[in-house]
Amino acid sequence: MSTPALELTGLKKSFGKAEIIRGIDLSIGTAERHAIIGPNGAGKSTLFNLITARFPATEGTVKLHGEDLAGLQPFQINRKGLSRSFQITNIFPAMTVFENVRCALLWSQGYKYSFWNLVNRSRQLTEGADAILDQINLLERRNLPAGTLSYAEQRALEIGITIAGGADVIMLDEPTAGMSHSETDYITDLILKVTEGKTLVMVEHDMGVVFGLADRISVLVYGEIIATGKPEDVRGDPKVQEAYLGAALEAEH
Amino acid sequence: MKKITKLGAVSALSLIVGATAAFAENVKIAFIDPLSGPFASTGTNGLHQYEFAADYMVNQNGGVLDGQMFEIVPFDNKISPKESLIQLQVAIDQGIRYIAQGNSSGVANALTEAIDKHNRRNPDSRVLFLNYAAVDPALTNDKCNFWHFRFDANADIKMDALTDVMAKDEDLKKVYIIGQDYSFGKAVAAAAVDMLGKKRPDVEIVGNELHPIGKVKDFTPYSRKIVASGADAVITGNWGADMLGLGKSVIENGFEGPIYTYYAAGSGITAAFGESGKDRIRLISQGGINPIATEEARAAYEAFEAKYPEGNIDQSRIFNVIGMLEKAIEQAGTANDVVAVAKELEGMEYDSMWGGKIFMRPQDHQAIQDMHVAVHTDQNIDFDYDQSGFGILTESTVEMASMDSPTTCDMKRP
Amino acid sequence: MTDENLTTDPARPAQRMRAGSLSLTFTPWIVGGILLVLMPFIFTSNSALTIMNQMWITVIFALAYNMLLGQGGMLSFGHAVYAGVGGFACMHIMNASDFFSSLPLPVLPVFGGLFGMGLALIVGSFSTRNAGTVFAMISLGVGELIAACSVIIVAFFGGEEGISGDRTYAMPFFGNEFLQQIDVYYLTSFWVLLSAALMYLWSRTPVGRMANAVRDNPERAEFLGYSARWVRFYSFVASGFFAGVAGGLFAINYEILTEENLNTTSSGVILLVTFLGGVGFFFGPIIGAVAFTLLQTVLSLQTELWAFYAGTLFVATVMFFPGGLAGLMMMHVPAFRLGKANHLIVPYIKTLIPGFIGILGLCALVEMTFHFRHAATGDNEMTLFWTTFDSHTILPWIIAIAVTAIGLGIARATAPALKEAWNEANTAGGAA
Amino acid sequence: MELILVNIIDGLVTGLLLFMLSAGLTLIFSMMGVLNFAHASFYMLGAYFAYQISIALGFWMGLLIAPLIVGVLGAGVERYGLRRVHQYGHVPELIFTFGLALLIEELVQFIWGKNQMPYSVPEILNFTAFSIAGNSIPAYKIFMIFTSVAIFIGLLYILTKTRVGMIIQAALSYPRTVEALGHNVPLIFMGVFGVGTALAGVAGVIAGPVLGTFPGMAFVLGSIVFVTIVIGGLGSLWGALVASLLIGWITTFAKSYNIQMSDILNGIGISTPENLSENVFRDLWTVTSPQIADILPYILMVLILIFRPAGLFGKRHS
Repeated sequence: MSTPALELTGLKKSFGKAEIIRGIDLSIGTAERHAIIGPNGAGKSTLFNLITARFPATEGTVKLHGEDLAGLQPFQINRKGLSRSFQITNIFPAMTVFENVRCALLWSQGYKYSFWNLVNRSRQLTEGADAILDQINLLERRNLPAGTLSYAEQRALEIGITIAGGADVIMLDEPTAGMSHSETDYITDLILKVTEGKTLVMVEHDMGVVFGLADRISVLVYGEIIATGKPEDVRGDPKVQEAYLGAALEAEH
Repeated sequence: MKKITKLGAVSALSLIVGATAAFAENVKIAFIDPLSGPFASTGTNGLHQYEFAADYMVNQNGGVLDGQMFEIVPFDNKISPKESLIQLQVAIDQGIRYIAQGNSSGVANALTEAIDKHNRRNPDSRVLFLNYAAVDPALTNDKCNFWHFRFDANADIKMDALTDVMAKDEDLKKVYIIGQDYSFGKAVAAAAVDMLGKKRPDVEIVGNELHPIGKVKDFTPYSRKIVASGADAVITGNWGADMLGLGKSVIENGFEGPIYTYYAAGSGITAAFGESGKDRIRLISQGGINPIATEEARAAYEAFEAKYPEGNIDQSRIFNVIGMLEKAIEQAGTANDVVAVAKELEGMEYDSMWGGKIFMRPQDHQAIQDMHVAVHTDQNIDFDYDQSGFGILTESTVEMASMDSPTTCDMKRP
Repeated sequence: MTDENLTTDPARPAQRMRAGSLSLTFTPWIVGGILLVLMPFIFTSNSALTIMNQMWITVIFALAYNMLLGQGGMLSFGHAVYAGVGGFACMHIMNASDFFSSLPLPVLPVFGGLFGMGLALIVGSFSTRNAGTVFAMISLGVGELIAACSVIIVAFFGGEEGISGDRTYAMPFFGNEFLQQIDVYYLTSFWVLLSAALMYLWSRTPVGRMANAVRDNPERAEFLGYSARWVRFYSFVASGFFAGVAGGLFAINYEILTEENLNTTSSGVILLVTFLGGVGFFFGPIIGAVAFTLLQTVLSLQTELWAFYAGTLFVATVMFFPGGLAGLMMMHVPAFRLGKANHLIVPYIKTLIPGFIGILGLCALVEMTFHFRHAATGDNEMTLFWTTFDSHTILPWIIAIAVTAIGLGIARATAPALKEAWNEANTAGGAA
Repeated sequence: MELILVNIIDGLVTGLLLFMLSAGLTLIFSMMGVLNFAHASFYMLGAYFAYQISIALGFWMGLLIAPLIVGVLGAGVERYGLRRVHQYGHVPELIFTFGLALLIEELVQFIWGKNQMPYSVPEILNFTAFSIAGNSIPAYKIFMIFTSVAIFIGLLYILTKTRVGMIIQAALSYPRTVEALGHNVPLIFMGVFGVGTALAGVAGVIAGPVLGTFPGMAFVLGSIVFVTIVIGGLGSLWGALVASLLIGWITTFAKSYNIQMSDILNGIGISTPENLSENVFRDLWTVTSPQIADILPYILMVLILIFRPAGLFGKRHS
């Protein structure tokens, strides 16, 4: 079997005495779309933050393509091909939509901290950013300040920024939170389109999105994964039914 | 966008530059000193004395030469060397040929060098520098030049006179020297150590230290050291708030001896010391105020008080500046040829209304004059400072102090 | 101008960004250059040249400062030390006669820049780890330390009297020894144009763009592969370089550097200048530098109270126009775009002119009060706006109060109309 | 030995005075996130108002009334100035207070002129309380110590034992929640700002007679107050107290003992270079502790910020 894109072993995190993540082992294969679900407070966002080194882990390892990420800063992890979005919209509101995407392209196109290149002069950058904008259907909003976009558009932009750098592992934190049905559909299609051939890890509450998108699902309850598997298997798992899904499914109908 | 801002600049610039042409017939003296900011009171008081002296001594008597009036043109340098140089340039452009400045040796240093360079580079618009209060010895030694004249005694001369008086005090055994941490404070300390050592080798210097200038909030720790050292007298070159803070703190914390100092009169300091400083503060000064030297001086002071009830004549040498400049212009027969005027100033002997003679030493352009040591008191005070009832009373006089003191000045004349 | 795509102020969102055609990109620089060349023909006096030199130096310094504040979101309370240290280094080079006599003077500011940059490298290595209060306080501490050192370490800083030199000992530059103010003016002008252009270009580079990104959202920037700390560090170092260039030009202009080039007052002033001009726009600090230099140098010739007016202006700017003067100007861009700016002219005249007169009246009252309180007894005459009168009689007071009341009253009465006109000019057509 | 005791008392006075300023500042900061640059200006206003009142009504009325006026002014500044600027963000707020500090200094000069005011210690306290080895301790200093300690205890009591204090403490950390519970948070802000500035006013009233009442008095003290609360940890009252005393003692002792850098360097085994006057580092060798006493707090602050950015008692990263 090939190296998994992302592999977590014995991951734990405590804040003071409270243990939020209690030992997680999870392996996500290349080009897999993996959803993490679970009730509120289960630690899904914390898990995301541990993987991307926003918080340091108390114990355990995170491996990206077999490489241990321990001790790396978020920006170093990003450079290794892992990119994430945030639960709360996290864009550069004062910059234009175009600039938001262009900033996301800079590192991957090798500009680093250079001060001898002019960003306007690079056709590659402009075209690259426009291509992304095209993908996320924001080309018409190109020159507006990102802060003036509608909520759904900002979420789309957030996804655009996340994928722009060409990372092959994409992590999305509740991409459809707070959206109407039509907006949700729009974002779901968008995610499907832009993560083609990439590894996707997402936290999501909306079961429609989850079952529509995910190849595999992990259920996180109280800092532990109680089940991992194909959507239909998870759906049928009695433990999951008991802990979470039943209630959620009931609520949906 | 730039265009708009620059247009704004254009109009504002033309305002100042345009307003400069008139009044060519007056002899204009640029007064470049702080008129705003923390040192503004000293500067403003100096300006009043200049304006008064020019009116009282020259203009009321029909001016100089064929009726040219002295006009004092104030420039606010905010005690900044940079601003001083800008204002110097503005003054020169206005056709002013005489620059008066006194507050801060740092500014004086900047000005004297700039004037030297300017006069070398622009022989058509040379100016003279009338330094009336900056006392860094270097200005008439290593950094001297032909254009600079100092009407105040320099720090060394003052210390020479001060130590002459101190040396006569038989009870003096231990002395504490404290000053601000910069060139002047260091010069005072060095001069005190040197001269006391020569005049009274038996006197022990029990402390010699510097504190940051203008930054000390509370002088108590320094006072403690002074008291603990058992000193009989304190010597300091402090001025402004540092003088007041040090003096008050030393007295408050149990020091009993005299404080010998340079600048502790007027500008609110006399009033603030009041009773607590009585007979304790002794300062070196020129010009007899109490008792007043001459009836002419009494009349002048009374006229000044009538005009500026809140002001003090605490820099009587300003009258000497005006008087000597007037005399030099009369003798040279011109106010525009500053080289001729400077040559008349060199070696001039002038009878001051504040008593004694002023001799402008030609080799370094340092004025030699009588120095007094005066005491802060409210007894026998005709002319008090700060309307406080307190003033300074002359106790002893050193005539023509440091007449033969050496100088390292290598004067280059044009 | 194409500068507007540099809009970085969160309070004033960006305007449309145009794909800058060459002619548009170069036009402001060419116009600026021509103006710089022409200025001395309009203002021939040396003092005007001196003041303009001071302006250009402040322009460079303020632009450098805005690389931190406006573009990088770093508030520094001690930026004068980088300019100062650059200047002191240049002064020492001037005094190293062997080396200096083989160096053309126009090159000297480069050394100032390098030394400013060197210091920024050292300080930046620990101060840029955090933005916000931590950065601000470190900058304050380091600023105070170095300023205090200036009187302690006499060997380098020359104590309170500073160090001086003579620029004319440099290698003649095409026969020019920079004896006259006009020569120095062109040298300074060359540098202001070059530095401004370089700083503008910097803002268009990847690291310059990321400085904006880090300012707005350091966390997101980290997840785009950029270390917020290093982005801040590079901005800081570059800012130190240009501050040092300003210091070098100061050395050439004044031929003396003193403690005041380093102290916290100078650091505070540059913050004032930059904010007054507007931190959100590239050209904001230019306006601020010009306006402030005029206030400081020209207004202080007219009134003792200049600092009072400057302070009032500053507080009013922060309270009512946080975008600064530049922000005020750029507010009008949408109206221009809509071709409706001309609708504003009449309401503006109706409100601003009475308002201006009212404010002048207020200033007159302030001046008269000040004169009444602080002038010498018997010295009752004062001159204001080219009229001389007696401040101790009632008539001038009545006139001043009346002018103030009427002026401000009319302004107040016409303000709603202006507001309406403003809304009208900015809404129609629906475009942003 | 006696001198050490004297220095401890002197340092205590300095430290407690600093504390009265920093206590208000740190409260204001922790509540609103505003580093109030004009804080020392309110201290100056306190001294000037008290001077003006003391002419007419005597020192004690000055002590009573002046802080009230300063507090009302402070509250006004919060209500009509800061609150307006608040919407633009923290940097404009900071810059606003910076400009306000300049403006207040100019205003004071406008009204009172540029000279030092003859504001002095009241007659009743103008005697020597006791002497230690020839060093007199003025009664006024004892009075200063008692006043500041009383204020500290009062403040601590209000903050920890009263309902108002509870609300304030809660509003420090969770302004939104407190607002949702029906408390008028803007009013609390205004009140805290007023009280903070009034405390600065008290400090001005009692420090004016000993440290001088002049337009530069705010500037002299201005940045050191920041240093204090940054060292103590932004928002921590105890931190402010500890840092104030620390600074008071460090500066007092550094000024009292002439320790030369060369002594220290020799002590750790580096010998003084020959031809010191030629040496590039000559100025470093001859530095004495009184010379650098007043910049020691800045050094301390920079070190603390590098190694412990939250300050001694601070909990959060700003």
